[in-house]
Amino acid sequence: MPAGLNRALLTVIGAVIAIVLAIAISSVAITAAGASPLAALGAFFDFGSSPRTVANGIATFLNRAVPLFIAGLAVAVGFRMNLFNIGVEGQYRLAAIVAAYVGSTFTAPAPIQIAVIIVVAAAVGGLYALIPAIMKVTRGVNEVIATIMLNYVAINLASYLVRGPFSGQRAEGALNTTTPELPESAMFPNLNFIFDWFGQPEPTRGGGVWGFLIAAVVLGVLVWAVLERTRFGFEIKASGLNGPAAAASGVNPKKMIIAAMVLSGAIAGLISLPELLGDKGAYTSTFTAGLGFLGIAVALLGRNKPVGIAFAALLFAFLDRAQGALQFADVPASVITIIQGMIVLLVVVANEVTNRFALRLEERRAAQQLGRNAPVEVAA
Amino acid sequence: MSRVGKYHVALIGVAALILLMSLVRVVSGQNDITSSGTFAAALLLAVPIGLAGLGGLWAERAGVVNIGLEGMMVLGTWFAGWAGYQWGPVAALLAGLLGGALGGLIHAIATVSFGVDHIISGVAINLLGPGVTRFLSEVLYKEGTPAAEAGAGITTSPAISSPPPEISLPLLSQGPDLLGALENTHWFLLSDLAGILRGLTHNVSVLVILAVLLLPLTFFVLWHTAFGLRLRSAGENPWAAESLGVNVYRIKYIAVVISGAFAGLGGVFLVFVSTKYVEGQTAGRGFIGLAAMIFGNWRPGGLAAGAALFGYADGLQLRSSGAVTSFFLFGAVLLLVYLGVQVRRLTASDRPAELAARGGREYTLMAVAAAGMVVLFWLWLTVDQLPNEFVFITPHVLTLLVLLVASQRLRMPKADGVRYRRGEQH
Amino acid sequence: MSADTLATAKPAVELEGITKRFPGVVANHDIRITVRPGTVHAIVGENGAGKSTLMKILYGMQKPDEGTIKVDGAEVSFRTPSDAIGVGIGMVHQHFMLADNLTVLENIVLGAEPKKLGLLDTAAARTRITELAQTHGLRVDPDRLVEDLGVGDRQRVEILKVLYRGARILILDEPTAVLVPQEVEELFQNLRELKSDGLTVIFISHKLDEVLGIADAITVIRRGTTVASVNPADVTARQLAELMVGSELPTPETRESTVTDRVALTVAGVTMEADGHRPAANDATYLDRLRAEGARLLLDDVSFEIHEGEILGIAGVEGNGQSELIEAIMGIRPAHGSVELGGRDISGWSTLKRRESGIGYIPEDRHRQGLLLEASLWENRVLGHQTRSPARRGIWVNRRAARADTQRIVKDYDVRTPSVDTLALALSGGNQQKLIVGREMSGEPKLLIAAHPTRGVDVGAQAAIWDHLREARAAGLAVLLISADLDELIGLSDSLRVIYRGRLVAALDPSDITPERLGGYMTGAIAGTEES
Amino acid sequence: GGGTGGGTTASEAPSAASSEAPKGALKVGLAFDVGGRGDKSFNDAAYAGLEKAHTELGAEIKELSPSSDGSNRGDLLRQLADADYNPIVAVGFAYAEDVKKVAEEYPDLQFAVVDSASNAPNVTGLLFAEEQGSYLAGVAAANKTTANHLGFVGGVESDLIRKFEAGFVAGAKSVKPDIKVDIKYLTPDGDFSGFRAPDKGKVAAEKMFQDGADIVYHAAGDSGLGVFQAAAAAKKKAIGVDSDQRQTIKETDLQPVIMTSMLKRVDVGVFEYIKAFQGGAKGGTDVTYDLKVDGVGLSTTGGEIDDIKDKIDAAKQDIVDGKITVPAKP
Ligand SMILES: Nc1ncnc2c1ncn2[C@@H]1O[C@H](COP(=O)(O)OP(=O)(O)OP(=O)(O)O)[C@@H](O)[C@H]1O
Ligand SMILES: Nc1ncnc2c1ncn2[C@@H]1O[C@H](COP(=O)(O)OP(=O)(O)OP(=O)(O)O)[C@@H](O)[C@H]1O
Ligand SMILES: [Mg+2]
Ligand SMILES: [Mg+2]
Repeated sequence: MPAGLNRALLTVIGAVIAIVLAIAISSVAITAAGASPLAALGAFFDFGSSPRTVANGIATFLNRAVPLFIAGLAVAVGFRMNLFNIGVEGQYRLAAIVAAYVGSTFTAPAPIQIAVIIVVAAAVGGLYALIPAIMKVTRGVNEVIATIMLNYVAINLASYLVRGPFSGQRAEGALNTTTPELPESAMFPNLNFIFDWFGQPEPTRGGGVWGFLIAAVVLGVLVWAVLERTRFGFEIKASGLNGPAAAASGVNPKKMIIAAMVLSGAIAGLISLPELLGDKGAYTSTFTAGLGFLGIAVALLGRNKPVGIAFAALLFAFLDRAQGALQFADVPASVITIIQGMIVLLVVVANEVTNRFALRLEERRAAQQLGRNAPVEVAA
Repeated sequence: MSRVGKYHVALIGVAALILLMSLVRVVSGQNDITSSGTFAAALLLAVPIGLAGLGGLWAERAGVVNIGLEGMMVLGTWFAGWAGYQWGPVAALLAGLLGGALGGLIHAIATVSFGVDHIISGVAINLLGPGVTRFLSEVLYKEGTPAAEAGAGITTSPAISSPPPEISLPLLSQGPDLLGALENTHWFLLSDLAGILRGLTHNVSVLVILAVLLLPLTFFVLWHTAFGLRLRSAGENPWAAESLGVNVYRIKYIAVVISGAFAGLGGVFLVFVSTKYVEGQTAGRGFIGLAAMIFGNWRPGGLAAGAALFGYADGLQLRSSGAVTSFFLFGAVLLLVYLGVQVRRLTASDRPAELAARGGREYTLMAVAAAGMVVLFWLWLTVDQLPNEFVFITPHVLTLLVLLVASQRLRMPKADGVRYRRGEQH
Repeated sequence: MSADTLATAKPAVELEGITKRFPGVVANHDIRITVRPGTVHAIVGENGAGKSTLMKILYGMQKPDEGTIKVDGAEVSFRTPSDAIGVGIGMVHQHFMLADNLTVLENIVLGAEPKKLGLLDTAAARTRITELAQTHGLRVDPDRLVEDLGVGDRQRVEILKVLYRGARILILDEPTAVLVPQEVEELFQNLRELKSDGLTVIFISHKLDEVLGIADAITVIRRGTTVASVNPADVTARQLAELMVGSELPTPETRESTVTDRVALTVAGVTMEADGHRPAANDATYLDRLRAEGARLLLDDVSFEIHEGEILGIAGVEGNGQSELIEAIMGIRPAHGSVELGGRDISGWSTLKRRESGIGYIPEDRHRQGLLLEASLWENRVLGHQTRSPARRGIWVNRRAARADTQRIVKDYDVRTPSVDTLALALSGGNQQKLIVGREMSGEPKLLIAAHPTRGVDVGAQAAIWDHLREARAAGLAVLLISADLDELIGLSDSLRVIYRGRLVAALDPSDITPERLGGYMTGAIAGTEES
Repeated sequence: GGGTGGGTTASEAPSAASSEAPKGALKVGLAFDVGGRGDKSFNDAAYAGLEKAHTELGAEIKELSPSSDGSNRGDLLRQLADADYNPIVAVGFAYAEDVKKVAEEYPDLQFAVVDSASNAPNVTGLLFAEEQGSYLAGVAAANKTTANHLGFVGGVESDLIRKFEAGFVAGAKSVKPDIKVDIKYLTPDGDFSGFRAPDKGKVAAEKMFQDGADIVYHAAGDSGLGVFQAAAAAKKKAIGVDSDQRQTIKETDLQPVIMTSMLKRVDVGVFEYIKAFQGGAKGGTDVTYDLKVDGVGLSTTGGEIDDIKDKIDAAKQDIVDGKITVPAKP
């Protein structure tokens, strides 16, 4: 399919142009700010000088990408059905605290312990997403409002739980509230051994490269398989592309709303686990927030497809990692957010432009064909 | 139902609501339920939400979904702070409007000219708004700059040189302050009315008046001018508008830029309240504004109701954690009223068809309502202080409850969010 | 006006050498048309011949790649429709161009609003509209929402829109497609009045006898280019058709009856409420009370049977409950009463279960209900069959089998497509429809609900679809046929019912009914029942 | 009190640091809390201490701000460590866990964490007895009130801010046991927007003034602006926090309402720590900046509390002498 290949090529070229353009525009801002764009560019690729800092930098980069990827997947599942789940933020926060607490109440062999925590997290996220889903199917409440409001409810609920019923012993003289410490068997083994394979020193950073990366990859494959290969995925796709047609084909729209929302929430429930099981070992009041909102950008940039989302998450994480390096280079670190915002915008603009360009090519081809073909015969 | 009929029903509804609030206030002794202070706070908190919602309304009526309101609002706050400390409140107003409009312009270019998915563009603007403003702060407000001398920090601008004036209703809420006096008597209904009126007329910033006037103005422009008709047609059926010679692109551009300007104005308002730009002061109000607009069914009046509900609940919880518990009583009374109406319906014989149909379901519903009433009443009696976390979420939960109870015949503009290109029909 | 002046008057519109290319398609190629003022000029051609494109060019909605346009002798170049409106051209589009949520008045004045002090002068607009409506016999209520109007009313609003702008040249693109004969006659009366007022009308239609009845001149377009200009007095409908397609016109005639005595579908007492379905313990008493209260019913006590091998046609003006009837049988919308398929009561079943038990469904609006436009053909094959073989394998979609079966449909139903991986939106309307028909015929359905199975489809594809329907009927399929094309309805059906305001008001015998009489039943002009 | 448990107090720490000559160049790294440098408050106070170390001790300094979600706190510390900064100061209790981990990864470096206790041998906890300073604020307010009614506005309901509340209420009650103190937080723990919501601060304080309170103490970051505005509008008083807000607030109409401010000398803490490090001090202990070492206290700009100076001093002396133990939890 040369036409399809052309399209793919154009898409890639468009994305590259968009990223270059985003960097160029940011460079102008950086220059205006009196810093050097080259230094900034260098900072993004500056993973430090010693093998140890490189290893740490890579770990930081990957560890950031994993939750972003899961968040993107969660949002994408909703988007596939034209359901705008802004509530990923609240869903993962609530799932995190409940999973952290439940995981701390018992000790079992590692696989069981971890499996229970994962199941609890997914269940809590899914159940919390069930609320807006039920509100939508029974009362027609717009899911955008419902999830916005439920985010605030979740933040407060989590705060209440971590201070009250789920609070745990904290270190002497520490001020952040926390759930009880997870037992050792709950900690997900890390992937530092991969560095050994390449004869590199392992990252020393807390938790190393989080092993949940593997789980995320598996999740990505699973989500891909469910969305692209199963009947359920087909029904989600159909409902998203054309609701009335799906309904006429026997897809129950209410069931699909509930299923997609719960699936989205269940995936959202896992967002916090890499950090929780890989590093922190407890939910604290200074837990990483905002991943749900970033997930929206990641999902959209990745066009709601698992592979695209993976690329988008890696790109965002790559940029985020440079937070410290940029400051060492005396460049305002806020350029990261600017570049991210611009990439999201420009990549889709580039996509539109290349699409139109491809259409124009088609037109030209049609015109040429006309020149070759014999003119239509005129009768009567 | 005719226009007049709807209008009357709304009036009766408001009257019943005030009566109920008055009743709950007297029974619970929580004067803040209808105090002037609460209503003043409600106004203060509702205005930025309402402005963001208006922004959403303008864009979506023209067929462009605007999830980027938050980012535009952030731009509004920053530029208002930046201009305000140097050249005063009028400059702050203009700069904030322009800042928001700039965000709107980006959104318009992306969605209208390039046909980008509206949500993607909005999300990008929500990233760009805080990113760009933080960047500007880091450059313009860093140590050693004149701004820093004037009191700026990376998270705050210097204070606006002079805050905008406030005015009150003479006699009634100022000077002799007749309404205030009446409010303080705590009489049933009369004091409540006085409190509400005084809250809305005492020491009101001119910007509040301006903002509130924008609601009828919007209604007027969108529903009673040629431009408004064209704008709405662009949101309902842009192809039809195009076929009649309307320049849909231009209309959409204007609408989205105005949308951004309104969101920016919401930011200006926040800056005026705090007299300076404070990083993060929008705190998600763009999203709440969007929710208020959907709540209000893409209409200015409904949007105002949504913003007012949210502002009122937020003001009440900020002023009095105790008063929040009287919502239990409020809910119990509402359920009681519902039960009363149902019982009357059951005993009356003029609606037989519905009864024949409902039967069993009706009774279970009533039983649930009765149980809910008892639980709420019991909660009201036993709980005198909710954990703070449950107080903070009052406005959010209340909004959800109202949405659950109110029937949802939402009708968004038909071509809202639809990619429109000139000369291409859907 | 004498023949003399007609000959010397400058042409109202002159198109020369118009060419317009789209990706992969040449829609118009070297088109030449001359329209005399004060006439009704018809343009005919098969689906996709390029008629609409040409009219959009004349109305400034699309730019021609080549060619010139002259209006009243002066060369013009339109950038937007407003330029065309400026020189007195108005267009009524093939698909309604109305904003549903705006009032009739708002739709009419849009873009040419009367203003007073910067405000919309609704009073002036209302007077003007009432005036126009009276002079041209187009009655409308300016303050109603368009969404509440029927198709006939909408058509009138469209024409008023054009007249309101003072157009002297009217383009009507297939204005009669959705009208019943009586409404068509009314429209023609209006057109004649307009003509006598000196206006020029360019008129597009597929219904050739209509064209012959109203037109003063006819231009035939085939595959994007003008192939003939004829005088209606000199041609017959059949000749015209042959000019259009270069082949014979097929007719939808059933041959021998294949009706059996085995009942496939029984619909009994189906009733649908307009505002919200309420399940009732005792349907009969509840519905009686509803009727007594004068509640609005979309369907009211609809009962009929279809036998295996029978095609039952339902005639009716759009909006009289046809869509609701289908939705009730398909279980998309709840209704009272019972539906039995092959003796089993399916009233409580989900849409999916109904489909699985052997109901096929060709929806009335293929884009809205029949297709996933942005999905491939094989995925569209899976749609509605996702729980059955060959599309299903456990929890998975069986992609290979689905592709293979799509290949079969493409072959058997002559769907013109590069491959089964092509997106559905890339197919022309007729080919999309053939795909849907093929899909719904798969899996050996017992009952086929066919709503407007050949709407917007050209003659060749139409004949193919008819053939498929007849074949399946002969094999014992029961068909519920709903169509606005009365010839199709009369030609295909074994028996006919007329639906009017949600009730079946007449049972007719298709072998001795004319479209005109049928139209009479449909509009309620003729009451009573004829036994079939 | 919870905050004063274990370790030495600052009065002893600096003395342990004899004035030995520094070995090699002094490179001090500092990682801010969310908000970063330029927040005119907590972070800037820490920076002031760092800058003082630069000018007075000739230290090479580097300061980093975390991303807005604070997800990279640990990585900032590591990057400073990798760039050979020693010692490294982490500003804010949110760093506790990260400092602990990083300190274990870099056992040869010295770390300090503000507002949290030492949790590794090479970590020094820089603790502040906010409750003690707040106690004095309570004493001052109770002495000044004519309405017998005070207020407290907390930005975020975290345990840190609850220390301020506890001390303030205890101080006020010590003067007038029947005094009424209205308390309001703006957002729950974990939602830091409560520090950036002047409008909410204004509404909450307004209510307190309307109910009869005449002095409101805030520990609400930028939301405190709203408290000052409400005080100015009601012609009543407010108490600032962290720095001497009568000086740092530039609005001339707001300055007079700030009766006093509860000072939290993070700058002193940071500077003294660096100095002690230079002197060879090692971590593993906490340094508590309390009233004894003037790590917390009340500002006197404007002279509004001069008339009750003796009462405040007496309360202070009681605390220093250990006669009064100020609760750190409400
Ligand atoms: N915007 C467009 N882009 C690409 N192709 C188009 C476009 N509009 C029309 N076409 C193609 O141009 C050809 C002519 O279409 P047009 O709508 O003018 O046909 P028509 O004669 O009006 O047909 P019908 O009788 O079905 O209305 C068709 O093949 C159609 O597929
Ligand atoms: N807006 C558009 N953009 C791109 N292609 C279009 C557009 N509109 C129509 N087409 C093209 O037009 C064709 C379908 O148009 P349409 O549905 O009007 O066909 P039709 O005239 O009804 O077809 P048929 O000849 O089968 O009856 C397809 O080839 C499609 O690619
Ligand atoms: Mg067509
Ligand atoms: Mg056409």
